[in-house]
Amino acid sequence: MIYFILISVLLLLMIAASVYSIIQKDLLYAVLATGIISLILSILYYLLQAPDVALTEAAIGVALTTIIFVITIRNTVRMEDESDKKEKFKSAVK
Amino acid sequence: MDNTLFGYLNYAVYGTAVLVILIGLYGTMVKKSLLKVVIGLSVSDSGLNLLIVAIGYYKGGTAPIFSPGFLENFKSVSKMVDPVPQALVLTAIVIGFGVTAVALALVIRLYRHHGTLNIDEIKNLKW
Amino acid sequence: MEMIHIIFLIFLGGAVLTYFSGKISKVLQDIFFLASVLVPAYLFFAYVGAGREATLSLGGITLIWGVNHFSWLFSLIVLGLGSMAAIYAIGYMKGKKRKGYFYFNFILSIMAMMGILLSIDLISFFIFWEIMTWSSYLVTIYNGHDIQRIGIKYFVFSAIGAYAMLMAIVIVHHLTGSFLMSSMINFYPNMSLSMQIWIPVMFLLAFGVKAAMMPLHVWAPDAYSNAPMAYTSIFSGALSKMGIYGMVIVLVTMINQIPQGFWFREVIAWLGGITAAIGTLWAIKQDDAKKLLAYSSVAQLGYIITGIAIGTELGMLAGLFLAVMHALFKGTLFMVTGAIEKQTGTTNFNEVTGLIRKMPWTFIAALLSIIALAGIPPLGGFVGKWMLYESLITSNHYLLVIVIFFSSTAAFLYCYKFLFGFFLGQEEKEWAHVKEAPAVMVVPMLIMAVMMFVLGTFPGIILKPINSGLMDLGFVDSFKHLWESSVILNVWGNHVVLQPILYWIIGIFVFFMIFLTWKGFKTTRYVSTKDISSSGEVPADDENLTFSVGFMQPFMRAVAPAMRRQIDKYYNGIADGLESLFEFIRRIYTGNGQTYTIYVIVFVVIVLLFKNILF
Amino acid sequence: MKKVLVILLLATLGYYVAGTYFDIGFGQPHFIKGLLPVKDIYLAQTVKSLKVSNAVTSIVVNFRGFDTLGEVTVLFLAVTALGSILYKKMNVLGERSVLFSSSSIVTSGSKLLFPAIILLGFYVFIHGHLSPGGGFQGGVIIASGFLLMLLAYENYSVSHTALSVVESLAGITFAGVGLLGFMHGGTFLQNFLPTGVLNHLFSGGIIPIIYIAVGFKVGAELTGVIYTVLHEKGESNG
Amino acid sequence: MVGTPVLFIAIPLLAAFLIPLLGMIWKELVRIVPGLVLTYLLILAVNLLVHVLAHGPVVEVIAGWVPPIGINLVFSVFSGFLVTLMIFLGLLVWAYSYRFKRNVDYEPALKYFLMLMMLITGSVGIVLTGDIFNMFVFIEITSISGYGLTAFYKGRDSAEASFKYVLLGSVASTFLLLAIMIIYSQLGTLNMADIANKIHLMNPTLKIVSYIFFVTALGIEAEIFPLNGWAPDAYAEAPGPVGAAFAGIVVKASVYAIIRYTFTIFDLSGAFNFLIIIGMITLIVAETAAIRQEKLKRMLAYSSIGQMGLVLVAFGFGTEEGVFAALFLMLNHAIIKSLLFFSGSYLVYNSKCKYIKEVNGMSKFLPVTSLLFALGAFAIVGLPPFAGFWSKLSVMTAAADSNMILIMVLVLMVSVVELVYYLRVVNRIYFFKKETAIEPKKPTFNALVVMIVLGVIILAIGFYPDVVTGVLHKASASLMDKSQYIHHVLSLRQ
Repeated sequence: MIYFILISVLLLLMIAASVYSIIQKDLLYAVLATGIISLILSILYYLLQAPDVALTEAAIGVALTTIIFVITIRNTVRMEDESDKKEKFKSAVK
Repeated sequence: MDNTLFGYLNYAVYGTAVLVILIGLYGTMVKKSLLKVVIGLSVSDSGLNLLIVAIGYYKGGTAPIFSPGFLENFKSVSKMVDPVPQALVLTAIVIGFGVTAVALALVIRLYRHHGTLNIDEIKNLKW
Repeated sequence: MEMIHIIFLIFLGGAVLTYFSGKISKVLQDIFFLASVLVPAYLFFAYVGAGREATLSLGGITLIWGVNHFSWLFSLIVLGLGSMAAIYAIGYMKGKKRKGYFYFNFILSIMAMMGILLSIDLISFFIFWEIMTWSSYLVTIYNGHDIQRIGIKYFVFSAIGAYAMLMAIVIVHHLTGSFLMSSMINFYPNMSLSMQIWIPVMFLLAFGVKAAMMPLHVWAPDAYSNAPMAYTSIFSGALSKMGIYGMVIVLVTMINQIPQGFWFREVIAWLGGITAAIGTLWAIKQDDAKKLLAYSSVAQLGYIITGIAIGTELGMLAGLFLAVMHALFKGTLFMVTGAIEKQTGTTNFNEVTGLIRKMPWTFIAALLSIIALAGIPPLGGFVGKWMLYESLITSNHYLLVIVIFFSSTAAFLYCYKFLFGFFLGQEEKEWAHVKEAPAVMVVPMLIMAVMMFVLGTFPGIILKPINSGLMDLGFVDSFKHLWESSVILNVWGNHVVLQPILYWIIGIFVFFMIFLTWKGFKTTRYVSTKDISSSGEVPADDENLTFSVGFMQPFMRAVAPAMRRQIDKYYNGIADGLESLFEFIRRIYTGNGQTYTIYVIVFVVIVLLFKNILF
Repeated sequence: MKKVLVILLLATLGYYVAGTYFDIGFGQPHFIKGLLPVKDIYLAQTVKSLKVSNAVTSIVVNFRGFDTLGEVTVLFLAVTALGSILYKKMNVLGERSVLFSSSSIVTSGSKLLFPAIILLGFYVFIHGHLSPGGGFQGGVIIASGFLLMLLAYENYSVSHTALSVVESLAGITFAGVGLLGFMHGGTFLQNFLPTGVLNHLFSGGIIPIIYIAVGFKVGAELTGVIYTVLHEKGESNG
Repeated sequence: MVGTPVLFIAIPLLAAFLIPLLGMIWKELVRIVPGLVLTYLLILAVNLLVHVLAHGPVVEVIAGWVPPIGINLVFSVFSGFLVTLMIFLGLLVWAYSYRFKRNVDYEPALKYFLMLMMLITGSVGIVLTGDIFNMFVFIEITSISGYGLTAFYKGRDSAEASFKYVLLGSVASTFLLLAIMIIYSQLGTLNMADIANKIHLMNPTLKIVSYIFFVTALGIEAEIFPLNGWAPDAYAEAPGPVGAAFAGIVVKASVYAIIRYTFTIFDLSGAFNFLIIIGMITLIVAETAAIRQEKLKRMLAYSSIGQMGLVLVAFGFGTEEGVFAALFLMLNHAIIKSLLFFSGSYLVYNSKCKYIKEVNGMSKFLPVTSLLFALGAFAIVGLPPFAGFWSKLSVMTAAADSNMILIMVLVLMVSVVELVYYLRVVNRIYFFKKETAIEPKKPTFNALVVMIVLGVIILAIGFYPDVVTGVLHKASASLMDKSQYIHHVLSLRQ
């Protein structure tokens, strides 16, 4: 029962995160959402008795993919509509 | 966990996986920003991987690892989940990462070249 | 290694050698060129007779070559005219650029035509047909003038024809399991009716294009006039005869075997008649000798097509006799035009006049071939036309006779224009320096002029081979007694004694010539075109008062309604429409990667939706 | 308009894909009855002839080792392609992107964590045949260790040559071990070492060797990827 | 000892890992080693092909696990022929581009030759492998090399082309994995022969859906019409020899994959007609799009797509003659289109946009290159006596024997279109005045040699097609014999 609820909640979260990552105009948050998808995925993999895959997904999906996305955003633009190109990542973080 | 609930999981897991794939594809096909396109690809990859792992799962199965004592306790391997999809997914994840990296590098170069990420403005090659 | 192999090897090796020897020496190139045309011609007539066969196995298909009387007749045209044109070409091409290119394609064209004639199986027929097409195409675009239109038009029509033929060939192969012509012919009566109709139609499409049959003729005027004249003489004289050759085979061996063949023959005969009429009208309108001769060729091929399509023995003989004669006189006329072009640099009647004293030998050749063309006795054209009328009347094609008669009378107009425009009329100062063409060009023309005379006076010389050729095709020879050297019978059995009439006509002609010359030398005052006094006004310098300007205006006004509809325009409309369609198709590739992704999904979804139908 | 069309298309596609997979069924035995799926053979042979505890490892490295060889090649190629795409002629290494300036807590923390992460990575791929994890996972962990250092220290640098050498040597080890399988008339990637005892560190024949090579290779490659991308200072219209 | 098929993969991979090290020793080695590897592979391939022609297919198991447990490589006459062709072309591409990049730095040269070698290896792997997931891996190897090579030049819009390729390539791998998992979830195996043996047990709906996904995924690589948006861009923007490699090697491999799925693995009766339909649409759209192109390489790309459509049509006849014709077409297309890409890229070498009008009058400056381009153009439109004619003839014969009159009409009509645009370009080369101030670039010696070799092959096949027809007949017979394939793979014992 708990297993069921856990999985259902994770699945719902995953859908929500993926929708968020697509509709979010701020690419940085969208990328973070994909990181969250990966995180949820790796928990799901663990629940589905795939520890190897869970490890890989956690390392690659959460850490590496997210970071190269972030670097790319840093090198290009942060907002999707690009109306205000001046607003860049650096100013947002500081 | 009873069978009815597990029956729902059939729809929940596969449905979610397919839905995530489709959401990713939607982002790829509709969003104007190149980065969004790549994000869409990455999202749909996630859904796909979930789908593959889900195929290998058996109700009440254990991870395919013969930890000490496993054989003594269970005597049979039929209680294990299918390791093959897991192996395939390992490969798929790594390959997906490689492709994503290449795509992002291309995004950086396109931005350098065009000064924008809007896919409608990057159409020098057509017809 | 049969002699046929050797002949083809000489052609092929000669072509390559000629092309590359130009890098060493121009004279060597000329020698190689002549050798690679004349040597195979000699070898062919000396050593290859009917019944000799040579085979070559390529890609699992056996190619068979051999000769029968019918193909021997056409070989005569090809190699005879080819040799003459080759000698002529030496003079014509002197000092021109891309000589090697021209020679290479010239030799390949001759080889391809010989290959077509010698082919016994359909595949080698098709191969040589295509080689002929592209080699002639390459010469057509030799000038580089307007080639994207003219050259492509020629090739597209040829390709459509050739591909139709290819389809027919593979269907025949499917039906009979063999590529041999004989098996196709033997199997033909057993085919289903639709195949019995479609296979000849597809073959005739190919042959009709090459024979410039309406409505497939639109390429011909441009292509004929655009190629170098040395080549056009074989282009119009021999290459178009390949279409006739194929048509005769299809008509005799296939269409005549089915009852529906009658309608086939009617349609083709009528198409030929209309071609003749239209070609003549357009020829009259031209101011350029090349164009004029090109349209005239189309018209003459119309007669030939009509003759062979009538299907009676006499009609067939008339068509083939005209084919031989056409090769001779049209070859000569194109050579004449080439000589004038070589010497003056232009072929426009409005510019060149009064060359008779500058180029007398050329004039004689032109005069004789014009007489032949117009169908005036004693030269060959007369005999052919006579036979054509005879056959049309005896087969009750009275309406067609009127059409043919109209066009052959109208042909006088352009013949006159050609002769007068170039040779007679006032002399221009501009052309005072013009000399007679070099001997290497004049001699072939004169030889052919003499041939015309001989064949016109003694038609039996060539009618005999034609007859035996038709017998080889399986044509019933009911006119065996008809041929003495110059005696022709009509169907009612009355002798039409040609010779007395001919001698009379020759006598009058010779007398007339002597009279004219004598009188001319005595009293003629040579004036330039500007040396006139029209109401005391001195014509301006830039005013073109040449004889030929506005020569045919009244006549053209009379026939203008008939010429308003040009088939060319319809084809151009189709081509433009297609190009815009293609432009639209090109826009499918929008350049947006997302659109392409959507295409992928659309594809998947469509296939998924129709999966029950598809799989 | 376009969005509606796309959603309709995707809905149709989703209907078919989901329908197909619903048919397959989740958590139930879905193989056609009467067939012997290869996974049963894999599970049996993992213990019986390879003496490897982790069935995923045995599949990835031995049964389907060829896939893995291809996979590390894909990563290798991705690094190559990345370098080729972002290659700049004038200054071989672009200016380093600085994501954020780290406080001293972060830097010292990273310094402390780095050896631990690297050690974890080594542990993971050395024990790949015994426990969850293996070459990929270990390699990725090592790469994330380097990532941490690269993020925390602006001047931290990895020798490109060293990465390339490690990568190449690891690759050669993999392919070379595979070719050594031809000894004794065997086949490519065939085990030629004694397999040892189940659940011992030195068991599984060549599997640990290959997995270690894969670990080094993946670690080096992923570090290379991050390193290359990180040295791609943003400059618009450059 | 004739060698084993696994060396086709292992040796290039080993070399690929070695090359960066070797480059540190002597920089020229990064150019030389791929050539040596390809030469060795060519020798190996010819050797094996001769052996296979005499003794039947060689099935190589990997890691000692017989199929269906392990991965296996199958070197039958069919796959062996394609492998030999690909490696031969790869060697030519290598030789052609040996000094192509001499003026740029060491690093790009290293990457160029590395990726080129892996492009070839990946394609060879696709053809050789007997395992559907392994094929996915090789497709990815090929694709990633392709992405890198497409984006190789900085000065052009190559990144854009490459991005489109990545986009569609990712979609392709999504569909491929979906399809593979459907098969696996039903049959529990990934081995082709084993799948082919058991496919009749599968639920038809699942079977059809997975087939559709396979064709979609592979069709993206094989440039089937609605899926080929990436192809013209990639061909046009990639370096010239890479365009030839795409046309001659990558697409061949993908078509092979489609054919293997259709002929051997799946037993769907409608699949052949499906191939004809998509092939026909591809042929028509691509060839008609080509006629209005303004850029030379784009035109060649569309022409290449169209030819592959024709290949699919020929395969779709489903008869041995059809397969023979398709193989002949593939061979001719590989050789001729490579020649066109090679010579064409010199004709527009120094121009930025590669417009067709920029080839005007190049015959005076580049006589041999122009002549070879003209030869290639004549050959590819199927004029006798050049190589293209025989394949066109065999396609027509096969079509007639399958009673596909409409297909014949359409194919021939499209051929006319093809004729028009090729002749227009040739006319421009020879008869137009050179327009702009673009400096023609003389081909390097090795490029010239490669082009002449290709030209000689075209003439040789044209004048004496028997040099290849024997192998082609055996290859087509080996593809048609499905049960023999299954038997050869599954009869292996430990």
